[in-house]
Amino acid sequence: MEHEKLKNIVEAALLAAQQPLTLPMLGALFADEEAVAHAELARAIAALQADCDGRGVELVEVASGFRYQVREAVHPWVARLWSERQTRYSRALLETLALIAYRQPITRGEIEQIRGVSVASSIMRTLEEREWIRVVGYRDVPGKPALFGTTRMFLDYFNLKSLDQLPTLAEIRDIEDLEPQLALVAGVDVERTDVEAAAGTTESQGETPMHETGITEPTEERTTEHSA
Amino acid sequence: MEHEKLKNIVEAALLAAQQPLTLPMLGALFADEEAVAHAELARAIAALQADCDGRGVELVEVASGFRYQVREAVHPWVARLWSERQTRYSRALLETLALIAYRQPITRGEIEQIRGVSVASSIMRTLEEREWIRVVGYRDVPGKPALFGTTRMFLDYFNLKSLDQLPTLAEIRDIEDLEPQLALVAGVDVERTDVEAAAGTTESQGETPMHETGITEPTEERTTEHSA
Amino acid sequence: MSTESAQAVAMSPDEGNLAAARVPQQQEMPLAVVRGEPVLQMPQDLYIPPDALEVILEAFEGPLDLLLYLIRRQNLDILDIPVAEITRQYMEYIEVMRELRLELAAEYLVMAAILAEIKSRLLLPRPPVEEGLEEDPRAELVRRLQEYERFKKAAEDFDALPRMERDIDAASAFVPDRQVIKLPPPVDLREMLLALRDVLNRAELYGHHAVAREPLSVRQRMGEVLRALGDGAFHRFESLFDADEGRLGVVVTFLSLLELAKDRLVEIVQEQPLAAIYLKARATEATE
Repeated sequence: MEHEKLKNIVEAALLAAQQPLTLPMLGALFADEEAVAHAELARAIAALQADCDGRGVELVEVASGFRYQVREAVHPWVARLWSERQTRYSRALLETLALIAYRQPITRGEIEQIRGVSVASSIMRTLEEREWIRVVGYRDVPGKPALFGTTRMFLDYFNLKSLDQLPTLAEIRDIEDLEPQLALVAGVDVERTDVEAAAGTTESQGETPMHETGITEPTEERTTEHSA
Repeated sequence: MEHEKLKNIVEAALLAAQQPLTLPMLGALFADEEAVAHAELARAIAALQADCDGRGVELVEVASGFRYQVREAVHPWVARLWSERQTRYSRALLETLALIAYRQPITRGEIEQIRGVSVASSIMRTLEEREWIRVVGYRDVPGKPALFGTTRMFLDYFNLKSLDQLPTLAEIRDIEDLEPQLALVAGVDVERTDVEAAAGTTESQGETPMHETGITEPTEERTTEHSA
Repeated sequence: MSTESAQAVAMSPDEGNLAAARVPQQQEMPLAVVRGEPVLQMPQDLYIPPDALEVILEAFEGPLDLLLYLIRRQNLDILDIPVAEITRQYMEYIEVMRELRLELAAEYLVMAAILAEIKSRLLLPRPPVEEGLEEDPRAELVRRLQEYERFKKAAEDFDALPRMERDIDAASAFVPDRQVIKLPPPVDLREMLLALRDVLNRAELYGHHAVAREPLSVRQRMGEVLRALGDGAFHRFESLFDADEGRLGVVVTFLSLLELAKDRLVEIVQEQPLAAIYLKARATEATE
């Protein structure tokens, strides 16, 4: 099939589909006798991606395939099409989701253990209803708790191709560092000195403590710490 | 607002909206201080319409506003996004097809004679609609019955270069298990199975098979053919 | 842990000294003055409206989060938690929640107990031998805090990812006709051949069928020739051959012509010896 026509079909199909399409799915649009090689489809997609330069939409690949999407740059205007739309999620939900994403398969009990609080059923329900997580199995322990994993829809929603593209999980520093401290922990006086030294250092580094920025969420403070 | 940026916003909004947008609706995307005149919007739309030349979609005005839509010319391919596989063919149809392949040119009456039962008209119609058989001539007997033969489409579907690649009738009759025969016959078919098996694998990793989302994915349906 | 014991820990003499020593730096933390007027002296850095005090609980994702907050607020290293001080501040928060009669989640009280236990172990004289082998009582808590902090950070990173609806939207175009089209079912070659075998077996039972031995390509060519003759007119014998097919193709075509003649499907005419040979189909739909 002629390249231009193929491009047109792929463009129209991607815009018509309402969900991402994979190369095999695009290939299935063609009858057996006009079969199109995946390489050809990939070329058509590359050409369509180039055509998006400087436009309001872009053609990206996410976990479940290729899709056209509104560029972030113009999204603020486009978003006015929908005056009220729930796009904020609670920290509890995001933390739960993060645990499932990085630690899958994981049980609800294991999530609660790491977070130190119980996970509301409504959170699990929301995540399942959005089809971001699903039960992938059951742990072979008493009660056979369900193991959760993330879905392709989850990756699609966050504009990701695979779990590898998730932000890297912070490293845990070696806990051995504690040991030298122990020798000093004779009494509260020593401890107090440490506290003050640490606090003093920070002030002099000119970081922005939370109380000065007026940021209300503890979350934000962590951001400061990490950007330091 | 700069013309290019305005174009991008209008394009993105029309593609994101899921319904036609009027000029006032497009105008409402801009805050008071960046208000855009309808004439400007109309110019952006005209430019976007021109950009659609030679593409798979077009920007049209309908009663309720402007919308992008899939062009008529590529619709036959795009329509396959919403296709569904019928269930398998009847034994009678397969027998009829096989007899036509092996005994062509052959009349319907001759098929009925060999099969010992009549052949439903719907079977012949189905095979003709699929373009696997066609009338190649007529027998010079009363009623001038049509003679049927197989087509190139038939060969293509089974990845055969010529009918000689099929086992002979004697081989079919004498050999209990057809497997080894078929291994000889259909080298290409094996290849095809691999492709589809690969597609199937991908799908099974996927969280949301298309049929659950309301769209039937032809690729996946094909997989069942081989697993059958 | 009972109210009494929690307060006992919070108000231990050491803690009192420490709190006093730290007063200058506690200015930004009026929460220290818990026992006074709780409502008016809520921690400013939490910006809790006096009439929405539940926010304290809501602002933290549990005791680990609260602890992290207390540690990070003072820019302390997580590996170097001053347990006594942190415990005191933690208990103050718990107290505020309690005095405001907020329903205190059990996890917060469990953490208070854990902190009290760690602190008491730190205060006890350490065994003189095997110093290096004894684990710091804080180690387990630090491990949990670190682990939780990783995912707290991960959740923040998630929140920063471009996200459908909030930062991006799918683009789609209208499709005039979304009717579902029916695709024919797939056919397995093997199934077709098995069907043929069955029909052959049945046919033999009735003694009607002779197994054909001619190459199937001849049968295929018979159909092609018939179609070529489909107009009902006479065609020159040579015109039915395609030299490009080579010798084998010529043979196949020739055999197919013989079969067609034997089957009385074509008529072969030669006016006189050595003259041109013509063929025509014996029957066509159009001419009859």
